[in-house]
Amino acid sequence: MFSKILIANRGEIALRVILACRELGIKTVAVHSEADRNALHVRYADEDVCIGPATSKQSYLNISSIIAAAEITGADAVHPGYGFLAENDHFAEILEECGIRFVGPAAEAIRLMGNKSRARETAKAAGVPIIPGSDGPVEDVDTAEGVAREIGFPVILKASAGGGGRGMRICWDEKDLRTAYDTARHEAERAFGVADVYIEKYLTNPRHIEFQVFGDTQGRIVHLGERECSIQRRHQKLMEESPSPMMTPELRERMGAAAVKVCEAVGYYNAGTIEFLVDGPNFYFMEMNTRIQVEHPVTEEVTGLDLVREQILVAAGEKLSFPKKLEMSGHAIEFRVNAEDPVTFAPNPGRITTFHQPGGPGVRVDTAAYSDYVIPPHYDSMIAKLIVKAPSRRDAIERGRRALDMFTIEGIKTTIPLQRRILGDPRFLRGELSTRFMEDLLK
Amino acid sequence: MFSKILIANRGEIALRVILACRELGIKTVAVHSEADRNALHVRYADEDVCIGPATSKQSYLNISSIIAAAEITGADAVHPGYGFLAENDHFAEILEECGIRFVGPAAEAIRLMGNKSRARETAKAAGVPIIPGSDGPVEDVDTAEGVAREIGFPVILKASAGGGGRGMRICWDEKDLRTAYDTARHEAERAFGVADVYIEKYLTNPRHIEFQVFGDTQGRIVHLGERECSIQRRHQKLMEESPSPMMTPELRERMGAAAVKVCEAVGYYNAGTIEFLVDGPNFYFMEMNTRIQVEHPVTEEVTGLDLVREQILVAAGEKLSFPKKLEMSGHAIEFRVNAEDPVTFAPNPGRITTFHQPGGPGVRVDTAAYSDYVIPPHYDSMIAKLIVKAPSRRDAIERGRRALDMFTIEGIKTTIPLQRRILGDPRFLRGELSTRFMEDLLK
Amino acid sequence: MALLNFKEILELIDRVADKGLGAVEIESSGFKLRVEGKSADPVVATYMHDNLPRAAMPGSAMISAPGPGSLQAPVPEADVEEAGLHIVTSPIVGTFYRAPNPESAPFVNVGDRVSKGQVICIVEAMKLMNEIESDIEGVVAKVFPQNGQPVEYGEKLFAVRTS
Amino acid sequence: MALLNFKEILELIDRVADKGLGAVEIESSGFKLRVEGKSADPVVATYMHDNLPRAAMPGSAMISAPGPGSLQAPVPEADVEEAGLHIVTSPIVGTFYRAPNPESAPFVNVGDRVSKGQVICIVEAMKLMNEIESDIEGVVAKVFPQNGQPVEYGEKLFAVRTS
Repeated sequence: MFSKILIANRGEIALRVILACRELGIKTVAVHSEADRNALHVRYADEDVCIGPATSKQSYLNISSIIAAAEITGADAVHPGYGFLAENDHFAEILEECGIRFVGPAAEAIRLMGNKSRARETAKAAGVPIIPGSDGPVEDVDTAEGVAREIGFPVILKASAGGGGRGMRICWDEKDLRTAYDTARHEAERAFGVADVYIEKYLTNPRHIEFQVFGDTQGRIVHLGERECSIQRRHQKLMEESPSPMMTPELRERMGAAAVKVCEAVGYYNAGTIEFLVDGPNFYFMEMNTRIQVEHPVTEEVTGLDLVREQILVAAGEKLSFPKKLEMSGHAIEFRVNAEDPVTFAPNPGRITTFHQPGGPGVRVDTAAYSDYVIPPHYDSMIAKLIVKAPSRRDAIERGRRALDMFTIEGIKTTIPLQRRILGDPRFLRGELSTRFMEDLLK
Repeated sequence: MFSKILIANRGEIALRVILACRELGIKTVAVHSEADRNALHVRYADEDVCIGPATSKQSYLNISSIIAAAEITGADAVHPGYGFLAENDHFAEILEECGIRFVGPAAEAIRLMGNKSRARETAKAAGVPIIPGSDGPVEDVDTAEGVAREIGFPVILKASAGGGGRGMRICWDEKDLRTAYDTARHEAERAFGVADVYIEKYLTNPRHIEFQVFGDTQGRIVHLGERECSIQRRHQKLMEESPSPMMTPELRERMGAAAVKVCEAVGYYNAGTIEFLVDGPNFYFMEMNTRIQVEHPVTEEVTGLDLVREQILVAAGEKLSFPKKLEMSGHAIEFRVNAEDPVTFAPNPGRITTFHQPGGPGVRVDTAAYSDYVIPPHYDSMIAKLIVKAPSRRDAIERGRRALDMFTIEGIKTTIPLQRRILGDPRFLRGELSTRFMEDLLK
Repeated sequence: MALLNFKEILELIDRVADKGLGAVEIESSGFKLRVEGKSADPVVATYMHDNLPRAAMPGSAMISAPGPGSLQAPVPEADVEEAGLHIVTSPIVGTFYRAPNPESAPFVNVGDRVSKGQVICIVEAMKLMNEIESDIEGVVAKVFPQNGQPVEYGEKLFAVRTS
Repeated sequence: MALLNFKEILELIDRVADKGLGAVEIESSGFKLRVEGKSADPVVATYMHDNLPRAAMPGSAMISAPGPGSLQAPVPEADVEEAGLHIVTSPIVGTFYRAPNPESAPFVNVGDRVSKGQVICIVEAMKLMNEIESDIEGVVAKVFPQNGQPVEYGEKLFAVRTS
């Protein structure tokens, strides 16, 4: 087992990794930018290293700084969290070259699956349905237009290296495409350092359903059921739940088998997520995330597993700790509490003057925020994740409602009022979800 | 179902009841003393009524004020929480006379079982072993001495109406007894309004194990397994866990059956706890608590039930919602975080300057505290309950350790350092517990 | 006063109003002044000079904006400060009645002189009619609750002018 | 008053109003002033009079008591304040070396005159020896880290006296 893990991240996920390490008796090293000197991950880690100024590019995305920090502290593994360098195959590779274990899949798997357009090809080759689109990145706007005409508008441009909605553009016609092409590339370049974009048929009313997968280095790979992630705003998830209210045991089996097949095709190990779009009776492989997800707690709540602990164990060469057929029980919902105006969605960094989180049965809050914490403007606006669990979806919704009502954050605006509104929406209560849900709600 | 419940309590248990009510769609009324104007239960209730000055006797123990508050707000039920009026049969009776439902057992059951010395008689009559001692309260110090000589020293004096260590005195010889008799009566009078004390053989090294029981008004009564509560200081529990590390399935069945038998003898319904002392292979009925307990969350965590919700449903006349044979899983530990000096145990009220609670999987915090909250000196010193759950006792201990480490409370002293010390104790790790555990630890 | 005198505070208030500002807040050990402009939410001027819990979260919220179901009496604090006024508060929780029964005249009206010990209203609790006596001699200046309104412990019932 | 007199406060208020600012906030040990403009929203100018993050929870704890494994350089703040001293900080994370190899003499010693651009130490990161140059001319007054000690980004390496 590792004796010391460096966490190449910040915020709640850095804390999440620290607590898993503490339970395993592993020492931790926090890295932080100058803007994060007062952050909780710095406080709770055993050691901490300042790796650069506030800008992500010079700190949390600064590979050489982070590896130097691991070297001077003697860390024998690095956990990348999500975002930042989590899906950077180059980072994983250099770490392994330096004799430091990367808590995640092999660099080669990231290269194959983390890259969205290559992942499509892999899935296609494995016999898993994919959305019609370009074979890999499109070289220029004319090629893009050719593909779009072939598969028919609307289409969507996506960053090959991407995730989280950055570098994504929906195009309803050629004019849109001509304008969006450069913007998407520019955004992709800025967010991921790679400008490549590919093109796909845009489904107008699908559900976004993803499967948690987990593999060990002994070659066993399983899925841990699905997460319903259709409630999104600007391609950013706002709420996730498990199980999906539309799921049937048969469909789960088919989709789960497809998810496992994609992983097997690349010899995948550690945590990953296979994202599908579901359109009526059909499902399509969309992309794979080769890391732990923001929404991993909903899977933890219905399976009773600790996925971050499992990531560390698998990275250390251990076998998956759970049986092939997992018993899942209950219903879990996660709410991403962002420091944003719930109406305009403008980020709202600043000082949190009051912070009181809900308790009681079936309520979990993962956060790095506290009263008097100043949210820096440089990073993601998510300040807390509220996860509720109850025996049924209906009970989970009631629990979510009261937990949101009793979550008091003052000094900044948050998405809580919006999420309370979602919980009151009749379509939500009936489980009638699609990626257009938010658009319709806000109309 | 009720439309509005008044909560005749304060602190975390008042919040706990509010959140159960919210999930059931029931309106809530908070009552509060002048010292609790800024308390969270006042903030989160739908309505609130000031019922008196800071002193408990004139506010939270003031029956007529509380009933008047229920009347002017139109509440159709009252939840008493624990402590204060929770085991006052007179209160339960008047409420029912006023047409307001008491969320708890029948007044008659409180009279029979809430009174410790009568409860002993009931248990004895039901064929459940009891600790040798007096038949009911002892009338004077001479009678007490007679009983003590008969059963042999050491003996323990206990308040008939009592609970929580008040009015309790251990006597090693006649001299002790002569001194302690008056003190115990005085303390009992002050704490419960009744001076009666009874006498029992004092077991020097027993385990304190209690069984959660639950009955409905249709006559069904079940037990929900045990809680190990041996870790006490001055008869106040500091930590509780479920299951008990010393429990075997056979003993659980025998003790559980005895617990149910006692309840059946008095037609008990709603939540209750049967406390046993376990001495080697023998167990003795000690007393019954005719209310929800502080430590109910450990049972909730291993059973997956919401006991406060169940209390409300049963009070409204519904059947128990769970099957007779409950599946229990995992191991849960509760830590009572008190505003006390961990060395001298002196209460340490004051302003909490910083409050950050731990998150992540398997961690629950029930609290009414927050950053900037001023703990009033008038009431109980418990400011939070930390509950952890994990698949095994060993994992739960690791989880507890990291959760205590990441629970930051500044401005006041708390019991957290003491609990961290307990988690590091080899005897604790081996599950070698007894009510003398703390005494030995602090030697 | 720790920091500013009364004239200075008034001047600050005028300045905030005239300039149409959002708010001005001054805080010094044991002293806090906050003046909010017309725009924003409730509180117009809060002046805290005492040992009370300062920024106590729910407190501030409750005081500035009582919840929909709150029983907090919405009495402007200014009334209480007025010189020479003694406040009679309710010693119990219940329903406030100004007269012994619906047909009778009120025990007292504004302008009436009351003596110490004189019954001035009834607070009904648990079907019992509790006669509330004036604890001071003077002239009734104000009756706070409406007839038949629920009152909390410590809630203001009457203001009595003693000078 | 700790920091400002009444006239100065009024002047600040006028300035906020006239310039149409969002807000001005002044905080000093035990004193706090906040002026909010018409708009509301974020703070435009914040002025803090002391170096210590005030109530910032983890900050205060870290600064006053760095954890056992903390890499925070335990340099007394006073050193930095000294007039005429320029601080050269580490632009990267790594291991600090005063000489090109164990056999050589240090690049510079206390009392040496250094010119701008002169190599004054090495910070090794990922097996690369990064030569760190002085960004100012002057006399070396202090060397902060020990030879072979790990340094963070922004950690003080040298104090150079320029006057």
